[in-house]
Formats: sequence, structure tokens, C-alpha cells
Amino acid sequence: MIVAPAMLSSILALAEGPLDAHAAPELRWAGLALLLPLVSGVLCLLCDWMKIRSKLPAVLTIAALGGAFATILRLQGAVGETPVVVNLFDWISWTWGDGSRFHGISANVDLYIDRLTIFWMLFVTGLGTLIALYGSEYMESDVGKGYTRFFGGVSIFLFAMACLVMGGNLVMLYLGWEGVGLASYLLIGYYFTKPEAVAAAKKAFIVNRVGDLGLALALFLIWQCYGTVEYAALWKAIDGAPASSEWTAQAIPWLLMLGAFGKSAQLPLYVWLPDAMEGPTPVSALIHAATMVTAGVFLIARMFPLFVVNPDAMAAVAWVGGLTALLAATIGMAQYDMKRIWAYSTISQLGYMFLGLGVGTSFGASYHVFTHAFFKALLFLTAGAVMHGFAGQLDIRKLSGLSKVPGFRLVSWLAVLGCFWLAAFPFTAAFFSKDEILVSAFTARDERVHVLGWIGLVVAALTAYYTFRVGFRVFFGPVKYEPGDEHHGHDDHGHDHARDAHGSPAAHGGRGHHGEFHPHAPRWAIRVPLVLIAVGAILAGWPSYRTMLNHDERNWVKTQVKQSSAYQGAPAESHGSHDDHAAAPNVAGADPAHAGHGHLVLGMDAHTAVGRLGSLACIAGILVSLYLHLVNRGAADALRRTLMGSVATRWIVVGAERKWMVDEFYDWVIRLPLRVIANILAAIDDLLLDAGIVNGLGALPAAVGRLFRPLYGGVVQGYAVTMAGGVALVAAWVIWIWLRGAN
Amino acid sequence: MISIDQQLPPGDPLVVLGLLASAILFAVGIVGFLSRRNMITMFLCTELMFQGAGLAMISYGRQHMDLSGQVFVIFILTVAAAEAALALGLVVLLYRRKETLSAEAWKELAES
Amino acid sequence: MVDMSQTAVLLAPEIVLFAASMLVAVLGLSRSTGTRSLVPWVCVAALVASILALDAVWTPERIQGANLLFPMLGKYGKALIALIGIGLVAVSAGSIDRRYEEAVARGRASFDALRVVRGEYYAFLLLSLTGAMLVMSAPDLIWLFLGLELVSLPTYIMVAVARTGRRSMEAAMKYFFLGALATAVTLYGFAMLYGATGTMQLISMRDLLAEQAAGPGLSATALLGTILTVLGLCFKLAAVPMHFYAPDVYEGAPLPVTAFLSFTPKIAGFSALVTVLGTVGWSGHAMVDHDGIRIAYQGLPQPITAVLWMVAVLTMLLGNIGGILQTSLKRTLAYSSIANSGYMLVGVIIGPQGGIGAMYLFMLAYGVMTVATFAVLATLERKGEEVDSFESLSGLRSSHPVLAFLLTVSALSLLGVPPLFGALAKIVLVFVAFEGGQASLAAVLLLNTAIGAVYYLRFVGAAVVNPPNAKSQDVVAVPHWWPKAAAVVAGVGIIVLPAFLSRLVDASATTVDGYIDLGEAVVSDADDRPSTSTTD
Amino acid sequence: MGDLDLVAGSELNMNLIWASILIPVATAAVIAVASARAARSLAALGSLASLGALVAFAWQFPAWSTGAIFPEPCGCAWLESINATLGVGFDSVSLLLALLEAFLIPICVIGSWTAISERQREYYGWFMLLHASILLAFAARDVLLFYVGYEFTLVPLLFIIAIWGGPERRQAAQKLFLYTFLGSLFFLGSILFVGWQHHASTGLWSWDMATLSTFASVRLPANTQFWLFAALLAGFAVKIPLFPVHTWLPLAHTQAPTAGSVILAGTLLKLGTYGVFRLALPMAPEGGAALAVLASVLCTVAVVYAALICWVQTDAKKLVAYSSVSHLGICMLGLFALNPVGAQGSVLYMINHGLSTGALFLLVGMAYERYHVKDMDQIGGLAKRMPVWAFFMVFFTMSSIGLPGLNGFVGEYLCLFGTYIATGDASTGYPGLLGPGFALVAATGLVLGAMYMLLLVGRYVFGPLREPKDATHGKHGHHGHGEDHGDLTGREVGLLVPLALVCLFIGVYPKPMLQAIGPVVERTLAPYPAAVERALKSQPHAAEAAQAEPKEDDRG
Repeated sequence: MIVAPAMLSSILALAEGPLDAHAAPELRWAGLALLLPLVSGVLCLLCDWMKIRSKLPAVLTIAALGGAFATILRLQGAVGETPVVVNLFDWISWTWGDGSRFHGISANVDLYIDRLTIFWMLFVTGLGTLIALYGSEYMESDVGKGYTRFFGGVSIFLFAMACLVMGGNLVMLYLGWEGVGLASYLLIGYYFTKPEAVAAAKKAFIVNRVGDLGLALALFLIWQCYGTVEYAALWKAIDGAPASSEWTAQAIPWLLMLGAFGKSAQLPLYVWLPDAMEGPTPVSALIHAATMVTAGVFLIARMFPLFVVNPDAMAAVAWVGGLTALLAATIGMAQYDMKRIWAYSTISQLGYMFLGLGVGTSFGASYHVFTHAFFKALLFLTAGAVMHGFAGQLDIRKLSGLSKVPGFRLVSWLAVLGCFWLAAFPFTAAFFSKDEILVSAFTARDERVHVLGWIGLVVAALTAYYTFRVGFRVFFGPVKYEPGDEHHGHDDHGHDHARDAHGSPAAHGGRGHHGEFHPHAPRWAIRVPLVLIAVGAILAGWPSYRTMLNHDERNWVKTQVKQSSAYQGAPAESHGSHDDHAAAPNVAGADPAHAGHGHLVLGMDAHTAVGRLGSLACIAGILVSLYLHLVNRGAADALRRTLMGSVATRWIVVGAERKWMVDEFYDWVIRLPLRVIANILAAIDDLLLDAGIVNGLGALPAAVGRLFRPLYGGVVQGYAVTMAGGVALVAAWVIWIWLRGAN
Repeated sequence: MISIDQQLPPGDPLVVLGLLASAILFAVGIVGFLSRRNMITMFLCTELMFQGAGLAMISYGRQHMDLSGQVFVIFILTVAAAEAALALGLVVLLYRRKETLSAEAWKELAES
Repeated sequence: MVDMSQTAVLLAPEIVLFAASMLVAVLGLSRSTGTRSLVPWVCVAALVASILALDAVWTPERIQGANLLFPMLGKYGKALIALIGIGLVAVSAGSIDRRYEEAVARGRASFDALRVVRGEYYAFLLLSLTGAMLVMSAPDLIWLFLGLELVSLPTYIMVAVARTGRRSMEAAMKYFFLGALATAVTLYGFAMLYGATGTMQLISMRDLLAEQAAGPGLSATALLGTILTVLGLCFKLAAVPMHFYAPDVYEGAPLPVTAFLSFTPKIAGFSALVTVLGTVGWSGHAMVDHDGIRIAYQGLPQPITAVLWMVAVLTMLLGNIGGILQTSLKRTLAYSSIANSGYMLVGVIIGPQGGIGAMYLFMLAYGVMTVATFAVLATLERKGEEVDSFESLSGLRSSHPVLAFLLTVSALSLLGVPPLFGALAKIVLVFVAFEGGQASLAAVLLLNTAIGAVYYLRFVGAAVVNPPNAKSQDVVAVPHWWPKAAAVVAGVGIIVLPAFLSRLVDASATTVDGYIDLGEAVVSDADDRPSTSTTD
Repeated sequence: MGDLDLVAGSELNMNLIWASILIPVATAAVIAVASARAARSLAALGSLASLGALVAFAWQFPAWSTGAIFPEPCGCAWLESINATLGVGFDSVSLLLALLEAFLIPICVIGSWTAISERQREYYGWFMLLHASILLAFAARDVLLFYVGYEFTLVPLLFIIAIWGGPERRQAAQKLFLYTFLGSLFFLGSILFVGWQHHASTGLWSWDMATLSTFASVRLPANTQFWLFAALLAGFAVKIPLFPVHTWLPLAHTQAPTAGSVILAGTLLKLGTYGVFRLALPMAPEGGAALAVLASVLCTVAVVYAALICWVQTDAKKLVAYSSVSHLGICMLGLFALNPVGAQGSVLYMINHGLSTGALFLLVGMAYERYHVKDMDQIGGLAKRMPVWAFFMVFFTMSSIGLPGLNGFVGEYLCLFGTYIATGDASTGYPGLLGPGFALVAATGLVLGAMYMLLLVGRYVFGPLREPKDATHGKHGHHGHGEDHGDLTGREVGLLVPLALVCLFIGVYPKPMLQAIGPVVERTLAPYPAAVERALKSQPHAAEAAQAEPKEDDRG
């Protein structure tokens, strides 16, 4: 009705392509990257309602995601150094007063396409497509039940992620931000009859909301300071104005940080991610390892100009990243559930990324995001393949020597490949990206963060240890496995399986080829994505190989990052690419003399030192792991017993195994008090406000009425007395008034 | 019609005494009404009050040299007579029912 | 000199009613059942005739000669009395003498002229209405007194005879004795007013009091006389402190008489009140404040305002909080009647600048709602007895949906739900309270509306919401159409009259047409200060 | 369009408005005499016809983007002596709310088809009267007419709850009635006061909203405006309901039949917010500026307080009921931000809350109809039995907690945004009295909202299936419907789909609504910048404190 003409015109505009007449033809179709996943999501919903019992939803989703990937690939060539804004249609947009600055809000469905966008979208859509393909087989036992729901969720996720990354303003980013939260919620809670899954989904959403709160407030604050929430205008506004020292401007990065820490599972908001492993494994791979959790990194990278002017905020980011990396690594060392270990490693690796951002290397952080996306997806997907094959078994104590089990050889070796990458074995892609971050930490202008370099190295060793703890235990050694308690596949949502990694005694390990259980080997739809992702993981190091071998400084990732807001105002990249110092604008009093090679670590050039130390840490970790988890597995248990035996060391084991009680701490410090307060408030509302005050006041007239009851005693003289008394009183009163008035 | 500007000076003994008597009559009526339970006595007390008011009318009439007060008294007497008839009928009716003249016997209607 | 014949013509409505009352007294004794059943018809015809007569005789020229303080009050007021009177007749019709008549009809009893009360009842009803009409055209205190007595005396008898029983006798006794006490108080007040002015003529009294006010100020005699008169009249209004009889008498009296009592004495009392207060006037008085400075202000003399304010507030409050505690329908309605008197007193306090008009508008609404409510109740009976408990009304909607609907409408209207008539009339009252500078009274009125809602909702709840129970299953409708018709007409009136609110407001405002308040002139003579509005 | 056309069109439009109001009244009358079986169809027809008339009006409504009132309210007097008129007319805000009402009523009526099996004629009759009176309130341009519509809503609602409600229906209905009746008396007193003041100072009678607003805002002294605003707010606060006068709402909601809850949450509460927007704010800007902080403190408290209470509820319906208190706290906070952003968001929030909370009540009711239990301790995991129901439940939950892309977000976001930027700084042209502190506390509602709504979803929709042992037990004796635990029927899906589509549409493309609401909001807030400046000057310390300590919001 009212809106029909307006809506129609905007739809037409959409069909005609972007309104920017100068845009390249590819840009016309940029919207497809959002639209295709959305369409497939809607189609999945329709499939669900039409009760389609085939793999059609998977086909639709894969096609749509592939289409989105292709769109991004096309865009890749079209976007130059200058960002492009494509308006799809108007969303929240109106002005008041004279419509000048601060007299209007404009947050439209715009796409802001620069190199960073493309870079992020490439691996998001690429991995999305592959993982969807993987999921089409992984979830096949749910065809006709939750299959459409799964792919619907994946589609919605990709749509939201595209909004988040490509959105032209912070409100669009917020839309995507919440949208991926919704998708995450729905997919974690995929097995919705399982109380743990539902609880995990809820936890993820709520913890993320805490972060979103920061983001929302930051958004308001940005508008208040700069009068716009659109990137393009915002950069202009920031450029035009000197760094403000008002608290409002200073608070922005801190609030943004809160949002980023929520979404990217950093201290203190990381607790949701391990629980999120209740979701189907492809979801863990896609959302909770490769893409969504990097949104926080993206946010800070995107908003880098607001961060670099605030050294304290930068240091905070670095510290939170470094400490999260350490904490998560220690927990990861003591877990037995394969997916949870990878979850903690994800948190730990995200910590690296934030460390990188905090020390100013948005390139290093982005690079690590990129490499991490591949190898972590690979690790999760192989874990999923194992889980799929062994009826949900994930306990590393109950799986051994899988590389010798028929049908699992490829999976096993790919997993080991992933382990090398995660451990940042020398000359793997992750080695270079991690190197980039640590070097920057050691050489950062802010002296306060140098110690984080050392922490990073320690974490590198720990990472190598726990990574290969899984690798050696599960894929090598004697062939020994027992199935999980899932019936084959997830045929019934209602089954009540407590897949507790700690619960069942390890003595059961000998069930080996147990009666009728046959591992279910993965077929092509699982193998192909695995191989492709492995290839991707290897190729992710290509820019660095070129640098290393050819001394070719043109690093593709760096180019992508450099030509975006993530590089605007970034402090000089301290190391890695020596040619870019001049390119980085010198803001916030960057001291060129201080940057780069000036820094020595252990008397060496930072680059060399970190490379050597990192390699050393990695190899040390692997060797320890080799001894404890392959050569002499009894030693690991013995070590654990020894540590448990001494009061002085017992806390280390217990603490790490029980995740340093952080969940319990939150429970006791936040949830429980809140619950108590809520109950008190409910009681106040019910008893004091309603039953007490409201009902009390309501009963007041009747109560007063009862006071007067004796006056209506029924005897006529009683009434006469009251009446005559009343008359006398009134008469006396009147005379009194009259006397007072007369005199 | 008597012109209203003819007025006795204040303090005319007959007026004062009349008013005093009327007030006493009225007060006695009220006190009697409140204190006695016999319905016939109570009715007589209301008659006293009426007559007290009547006496006041006459006294004021004398003060103002105006006859309408006296005219009013005649009407009051008439009305009082009508009331008396009514009252006696009612009392008889009530007495037949309860065999008592006490007003206190009738207290069925009251706040429960 | 006044042309007596012209003035006498003004009394045509009263004369019609009086004649009719004589006629029905005789007709009621007829041996023929048909003749006896003509009685309500004759009453209605007489009331209609009196309205027509009123319309014909109440012309400005005639009123000029009638020497009335409120010359136009009679036109609206008497029509209102006659109109509501028709409804009250209809409420009574069928229930008076019903069992005796049935017994006669079935041959179980022979006709005995001594046992039949129908004739007296309707005769007294008409006489009482005549008295109420006479009050409105009283030129002097004697007339006023006689009118008031003519209202009261028949009602004493009606309470006693309409349906003999212990409770109605007790009610009659209480009503009579306390009524006599109140009359004595009024009478003494009249005496003092006479003493303060030396005249019985209301207009002369107004002139003299205005002179007093302009000169030395109102004398104590005048003030006390007014106050005693007002308090005596409070009995008729069922206002504090003279309201104590009302719950008992309303509960004990037969239902049609309760309906009658809640309207006729009230309108007579209010008319008398307005007339008496008209002598002191609303529009300007002076008083000396603490510093010995004369200040002029709007409204009744300050002590009277204070008393009336207190009376109004207490009447509203005691009426409403008393109503909450009741289980008897009639007793609840008695408290409702008390509370409504309180609302109307607000109008009286405000005075001719809208207040009295609003009061009479509300009186119309109150009359219509009273007729509707009591007519519904009069239609019902349980085992030959009146229905007098909320429990008996339970589930009325399933047995008598139309009656339940009408009862709901009238209860909601009494409660004050717009756009029903009662609510709008109440809004007008609140509004004039604001306009008259009595914001506090307006606030009290609104607050009381909310308190009163509690017991009005009980009618609604019982009739419409609750399911039938053991007690209400025996409730049947009486085999007479009179009260049903009254209920329907009044109920429709509650819904439809708001559409004519504008005209009704104008009509009720005519009650003060021609009233001359001398206070304004007095104040400006006495003091040059601008008049300031009084509060509280 | 020429002038003549405009006049003719105006008459036609006036007729359309009256048609949309009177069709339900006529329907009620027809239902009263029709057979019980036909009642529900008649009601559905009547409500759809009313919707049709209103849509037809909206279709040619020319003032969507101007903020003007159309058609010009007629001078047809209803009470000539004080010039009270039957003036009706819409501006875009009231039209949107009226459309919401007209849109929800068919859903309520058709949603009651199986739930109400007793006394159907009365039920649908009262529903039609309720509809008419709500529409009248939104359409009225005369304050007395508005009062009539506003107050009369109580009567049908009283019956709907007291007759067709839950076990404590009598107390609930009585409390609802008395509480809101008392509240509206404040409002009545206030408007009568303003009308009197207008007459006293101009000698003319007028009850036209615009006239009185202009008069009161310009001519009444600041002190009077303070009390005027306080009284109006006190009156409307009960209806909204604001903390601490909200306690009637949870009881009423839990006891009301489903459709009653839907319409109560959907539009009846909006009469309160609309009242503040339409009467309190324009009439008494000085009072609004003086009381904004106090009112906002109450709103902010309500947001957190009610959200926490929601979190410990086990009754699904009660949870949704308390969530209304929390949500409307945010809504009113946006209004008291006194800038176009907040007010815009507030108006949008009124509509959004009506849609999403109404839908949630509908959904809870659908489950209740099948199980006769709404205690989440006894029932849960219904997604297993009713996947389609579960989908809608999640959908509207997301709408309710403000997921971007759905309707709830835009309103909530703008409300909080408006609150945030409502500082003394006048760069927006609208200095405010709130600021980040209020926004921060209110924004915790985002987190708390997610907490309790996901608790609802997590227990009620998801998790292992828990059904009451005696699932067929139902005291209303729904002749066999009790055993039916199947998924939603076509009829029920047909009710939810339009709601969901509207939610989605507003979320995705709110621009037309924003542009429609914007001018009205600006007109309403026109006197505020100056009034707020004065308020800021008069309480410099408070303003400084607001600037300096954003977390310090407990003053007031």
C-alpha cells in the first residue's frame, strides 16, 4: 500500500544494479554475494515446509555459496585501491531539521567494497562452499529431518557474514554481527532435544550479546562524535578532525573491543566457544573456527583508524590476546575431547590475532586469520570425519592408530598435516603468519607489550604439544578404538546421549574391533573438501614463500590489507615487509627510527630471533608430545599421577582439566547473584508491590469503611445521636469560623 | 404586607425571652429524642422541637414586626398534626408487631 | 401586585397530579380488577399531562409575576420529576399488592377494600411528586417547607404500606423519626433565616442578605440559619451527617419504594438547597482576613463553602467506602445514592456558573440510571420475594440476557464508563468543578469514582460474569411488563441520551436562568480589590 | 487534485474512518441477534471489513510524508455548549497504530475460533466493541472523544478476561479495570483542566488536540505544565504500564484468553504510550523537560527490573507479560530522550512490540490450547511435536529481542540511540537530558532480553520433550480438541504468516515508516529544544553530573 511504490522502486534499483554509474560492471552484481545465500536460506525454509526428503537443500546451498564465491572472485579483479560503495536499497535513513550533519541518520543497505572486504569474503565464501559440500555427506543421516534446517542455518550464516563483512556502515555490520549470532545459535542448538546443545546455544548467544552491547554503544558513540556510521563518511570525518581527547572519542575503541572479544571468544568472553562444539562438526569448522570467530578481528581491522590513535586501547587488545592465547593453550593441553581441544586452540590462535592487532600489525593478524581458517577447518573436518565414522567418538583416549584403519588413511594424514600447520611448524603458512605477529610484538613501539612476544613463544610451544598430543594419540600407535554412544549417525534427535569425554573409564579402550561395529568410512563429498582445504592450507603460505625464496616483497595478503581501512593510520609495520614504512601514514607520533630493525631480541635481529625461537618452541613441543603420547603413553599418565600426587602441583592439573574454573567462576560471580537478585525482585514485585502496596491500597477503602461500621448500629437513637452530633459540630465549626472572620 | 423596615430595637425582652425559650424547647426536644426509647415519647420530643422552631418564628416575627412568622407557625401546627396522625398510626402498627413501644426493639436492619 | 390567577396557573402541573392522586385513591378501591389495574395508567397519564401542562403554562410572562428566586428552575426540574416519576411508577407497577391481587384473581381471597393498598400507594406517590414540584416553585420559606413536607409525609407511609413486613416497618419507623428530627432542624434553620432578615420571601431575603454582606457582613444568625437549613436538607439528600438512615431504610423498604426514595426526596432536597443557598448567593462575598483586611472572593460565604465542601467530600467518601462492604443489593444502592449526592453537591458548591446546571444534568442521569437499575431488580423475584443479594443475580445473563445487559449498562453508567450517560454527566460535573476553582473537589470526585467502581463492578460481575448458582436458579421474572419496559427504556436512554448531551446540557443550564445574584455588585461596592477565587 | 476534489475526498475519507469504527459496532449488534454458530464468522467478516475500510483510507492518505492531519477534523459538535466535537482524523503515527489494531483484530478473532467454545456470541460481540473503541481512540482528534474510546476499552476487556480467562480471571479483570480506571481519571482530570484553562484565557471552547496542545504549551506557566505533565503521565503510566504501576499487567495477561492477551499487548498498552506521545508531550513541554529524567529513571529501572523478573518465571505467558514491561520501558525511554531519533524509535517500537509480543502471546496460546498447561516446569521441548510452531516461536523471539533485519531491532536501536545522544550537547538540534548512562543501563536490556527470551525458547521450544501426564485435562472442556497435540493447523499458520511478513518487512525496509513517522515526531518535539535548554539551565548541576558521570543514573 503506502510503501508499495517506494519498495518497488528500490527493487527495481536493485535489479538495475548499483546506483553508482561509474562502477565497474562486476560491482553491479556484488549484491549477489548477499542475495544468493539469503535466497538459498529461504528456499531451504520452503523445503522444510514442503517436507522435502532429499539432498536438495544441500545442492541449493552449495550452489548458492559457490555463486557467492564466484561473485567475490569476479569482484576481486574489479576493485582497485579505492573502496567502492554500492547502495542496494535504503534501510534506516531519514533526516530532521535542515538535514545537515548530526541532523539525520543514514544506515542503508550499502556494500563497502575494498580489498579487505574481498580478502575476507574470499575465504569466507570459499570455505563456506567446501564445508557445505562436506556437510552434505556428514549430515546425510538427517535427510528429511534436520537436513534442511542445517543448510538453512548455513545459508543464513553466510548471508549474515556477508552483511558483516561487506556492509557499508556499522549498522549493517551490526546486522551481520547479530545475524551470525543467530545462525550460530540455531546451529549450535541443532540437536535441539539435547539439553547441553540448547544450553550451549543459549550461552553462545547471551555471551555474544554482552559483546554486542559494547558494539551497539560504540556505534552510538561514533555517531555522536562523527555524525555518521557509514565507513566512507567516517574515514573522511576522522581524517578531517584531529584525534579527540574527549572521553567519548577515547571510549570508542574500548567499546568496540568488547564487541570483538565477544564474537571472537577472547577473555573474558571466550567461555561460549568450547561449549559451542555441541553443534554439528561442519558448523564448528565453518562458524566456530574459520569464519565467524574472526569477525572480531575484522571489526578491529576495519575500525583500525579509531584504534591507532589510542595506544592504551591497542595495548589492551594485545594483552587480552596474549593472555587468552596462553590461558586457552593451557586448558587445551588437559582436555580429552578432540573437538574441544581444537576449540581451545581456536581461542588461543584468535588470541594471537588480537595480539597482532594490538601490536599494530593488522597485516599479521589478517594473515593469521587467513592461514588459520584453512588449517583449523581442516582439523575440525577431519575430527568430524572421525566422529562421523566412529559413532560420535571424540575422546582421544578411546581412539588410536586411525591412520591404519581402512578408509581413514587420507583423513588421518590430512589431520596430521593440519597438526603441523597448527603447531606452526617451520615453513608452514602458520609459521610465517605467527612469525609476523611475534616479531611485531617484540618490536612494537609500546614497550609494555614486548613481554607478550615471550608469552607468544611459550604458547607456541604449548600449542605444538597439545596439537600433537591429539595427532599422536589418535592417528598413530596401535589400532584401537571404541565407538561413541551415538547410534549410527544422528538418526534421532531425541536420543539422550551423554557424550562425556571424562565420564567413561579408560579401561574400555580394548574394545577394539567390537562385535558389530564397523567404522563408517568417509566418501567423496567429505574427502574432496578435505583435500581442497588442505591444498588451501598449503597454498596459504605462498606469499611468504615468495618472499623467502625470491625476496619478492609483493605479498598478496599484505596488498589486500594495505589498501583498506585496516591500514589507514596503522603504525609502521615493524618488520616483515621492509618497503612499506613509507606507505604507512605516520600518525600518533610514530617514530620511524624506533621501528624496524632497530630492535634486537637476544642480540639478534627480531625476525631471525623469532624465527629460530619459534621453530625451537614448536619442535620442542612436538618432541615432548612424541614421547608422552606415542613412544611411551604410560609416561603421560604417570606424569599426571605425579603431578596430582603433590599438593604443590596438583592445582595445575586440576585447574587445566577443569578449565581453570572460569565457567564456575562466572556462574558464582555473575549468574548466581543475578539469579538471586532476580528472585528477590520477583518476590518484591509479587509480594511488596502487588500484594502489598497495590492490593493494600485497594483494600484501604474497605478497611476505612469497616471503621465506620459501628455508626450504623441499627438503633434509631444511635443514628439520631450521630446526626445531632454532626449538626452540633458543624454549627459550632461555623460559629468558630464566623467569629474568627469577624474579629 | 408589613413593611420590613419596621424593626424593634435589639434586646426587646419578649424577643429575647422567646428566643431563649425556643432554644430551650428545641434542646429539650433533642435531648429527649436521643435519650428516650419509648416511641411515643420520641414523637412528642419531635413535636417539642417543632414548637421550639415555631416559637422562634414568632419571636423573630415580633422583632421584625412581621406577621409571616406567625403564619408559618400555623402551617407548622398543621403539619405537626398530620405527622402526629401518621406517627400514631405507625406506632400502633409497630406495637402490634412486637408488643413493645421501645425503639430499640427495631434493630434488625444494620450493618452486618 | 401579583395577579394570583396568573400565578395559580403556574401550578397546573401540580394541580394535575394532585387531582390524579385523588382519582387513583378512589380507583384503587374499586371492586373491579380492571379498574384497579387502570391505576398505574392513570398515574402515567397524569405525569404526562403534567409535563404538557408545564410546557403550556411555564411562560416567561407568568413567571415574572411569580416572584421566584429561580424562575426557570421549575421548567426543567418539574419535567424531570414527572419524567423520572413515570419510570418510578413503572417500577412500582405490578409489585404493589401483587400477591393479594393474585389471590383475589384465583379466588383464594375475596376483595376487601381495607386490605388493598394500591390506591393509597399511587396516591401518595403522586402527592410526593407534587411536593417535589412545589418545592421548585416556592417563592417563600413557608411554601418551601410545605413542599418539603409534602414530599416526605407520603413517603413515610409508602415505606410502611407497600409491602407489609417486619423489615419495611422498621424502615418506616427509622425513616419517620429521623425524618422528623431533620425536619425540625430545617425548620429551626428557617426560623433563624427569618430572624436574620425579617422576611419569608426568598427574593427579599436575597436582597437583605446581599445588603448585609455588603455592609457589616453576614450575621451569625443568617449563617447559622443557612447552615442548619442545609444540614436539615441533607437528610433528604442522604448526605453526611444526615445519611445514616439511608442504608437501613433503603434495605428495609420495598424495592419500588427504595427506588422512589433514592430519587424524589433527593431532587426535592437539592432544589430546596439551591433555593436556600440562592438567597446568600454564589458570586461574591467579602470576609475579613487575619490582618483585618477585607478580601472579596467568589462563591458562597466562606463558612458555608467550608461546610458544604466537607459535607460533599465526606458524603462521597462515606458513600463509596460504605458501598464496598455490602452484600445486599438495596443497601449497596443506598450507599451509591449517598455517594451520588456527594457528586451533586459539588455542582451546588460551584453555583449558578454551570454548577447547578451540571447538578441537574447529573440528576437526570442519576434518575435514569436509578430507574434502570431498580426496574431490572423489580423485574426479578425469588420464591415470591424481592431479589436482594448479589448471589441471586449470578448467571442472570443465561436466564435473562436482556435484563443482564440492561443492569450492566446501568451499573457501568453509574460507575462512569464513557460514553454512557452517567459518565458524561459526571465529566461535566468534574469540569465545572475545575471551572469553579474547586480543583480539589474535582480530584476527590474522580478518586471517588474509582472507589465506587469496586461495588458497581459487582453488579456487572454477578449478572454477566458469574455462572448461575443454587440461589440464583430460583430467580424468575415477574409476570408484569411495566418494570421490564421501564428497564428497557431507561437502559436505552443511558446509551442514547449522550447523543443529545449538548441539548441536555443547555436544558439543564436553564435552571438558573433569571436568577440574579447580587453578590457581584456587593463585592465591587464593598471593595475595589479584584475578586480572587477561593480554594478549599 | 483540485480543491473541490480534496473536499470530496475528505468527506469520503471521513466516511471511511467512521466506517472502520462503526462496522465493528454494527457487527456486534448483528452478532447479538444472530445464532451462536454464525458469531465467529460474522466477527471475522466484520473485522476484515473494518480493516478493509481502514486500508482503503490509508491507501489514499495524502499525508504520509507531511505529518499533517487528514482529513481535517470536522467541527461537528457533540456537546455544543463546550464545543466538544466528533472530530476524527489521522496523522501518520495514529494511522499506523490504527492499522496495527485493525490488522491484529482479524488475527485475534480467527485465532479464537477453536479456543472459545462457550458464550461465543458474547465473546465476539465484545471483541468487536473493543476493536471499535480502540480505533476510535486512535482516530479521535478531540480529547474528550479520545477519552471515550480510551476508557471504553476497559469494558469489553473486563468481560473478555473475566469470562473467558484463566482460573484467577475475576481478580485479574477487577484489578485491570480498577487500576487502569483510576489511572485514566488522572488523565481525564488533566484534560478537563486544560480545556477549562483554554476557555478561561481565550474565552473559546475547544477540545481539539492540536489547539489544546498549542495553547497549553505556549500559554500555561511552567509550574502548571509540570503538574499537568505529571498528572497525564501518571494517568498513562498505568496503561503503558511503567514501573512501578505495572503489577496489573502480568496478572491480566496470564489470566486473559489468548486473543485478549494479544490485543492487550498489541494495541491496548499502546493507548498509553500513544497518549503520552499525543497529549502529554505536546501539551506540557516544560513539564516534559522537567520530568524527563525522573520518568526515564523509572523506565530504565523497569527495563532491568522486569527483565530480571522475566528470567525467573516458569509460566510462559507471565514471562512474555513481564517482557512487555521491560520493552515498554525502552520504548518510553526513547520518547523521553526528547529527540527525533528516540521518539522515532519509540513510535516504531510501539508498532513492533504490538506485532512481536502479540505474536508471542498467540503462539503461547496455541500451545496452551493443545496442552492446557503453560508452566515450563511441566511442558517443554515442543519443537519435537510442533516444528512449525517452533519456527514461528524462534522467529518472533528473535523479533522480540531485536535481531537486526527483523522489526524489533529498528525501534529498539533507535530508542537506545536516541537516549544515548540525548545529552546537553545541541549538535543534533535537540539537546536532551539523558545520555550514555541511561542508554548503558537500558542497553543491558539487550543482554537480559536475550537471557530470558532464550530461556523461554530453550525450555519451552527446545530441549527434551516434556508433556504433562494428563495432557488431555482441560477444565474448559474443549470437546475433544484437548487430545490434539499436532502441529499448527493451516488456520493458525495463516494467522502467523502475515504477522511474520510484516515483522520482516519492517525490519528490512523501515524507511517508509521512518519517513512517515519523522515529520510527526518533529512536530511533536518542536517546543522541546527550548524547553530542555531551560531545564538544563535551571539544573546545571544535574546536567554536569550527567555529562561527567555517565553511569550515575540513579539521581532523580
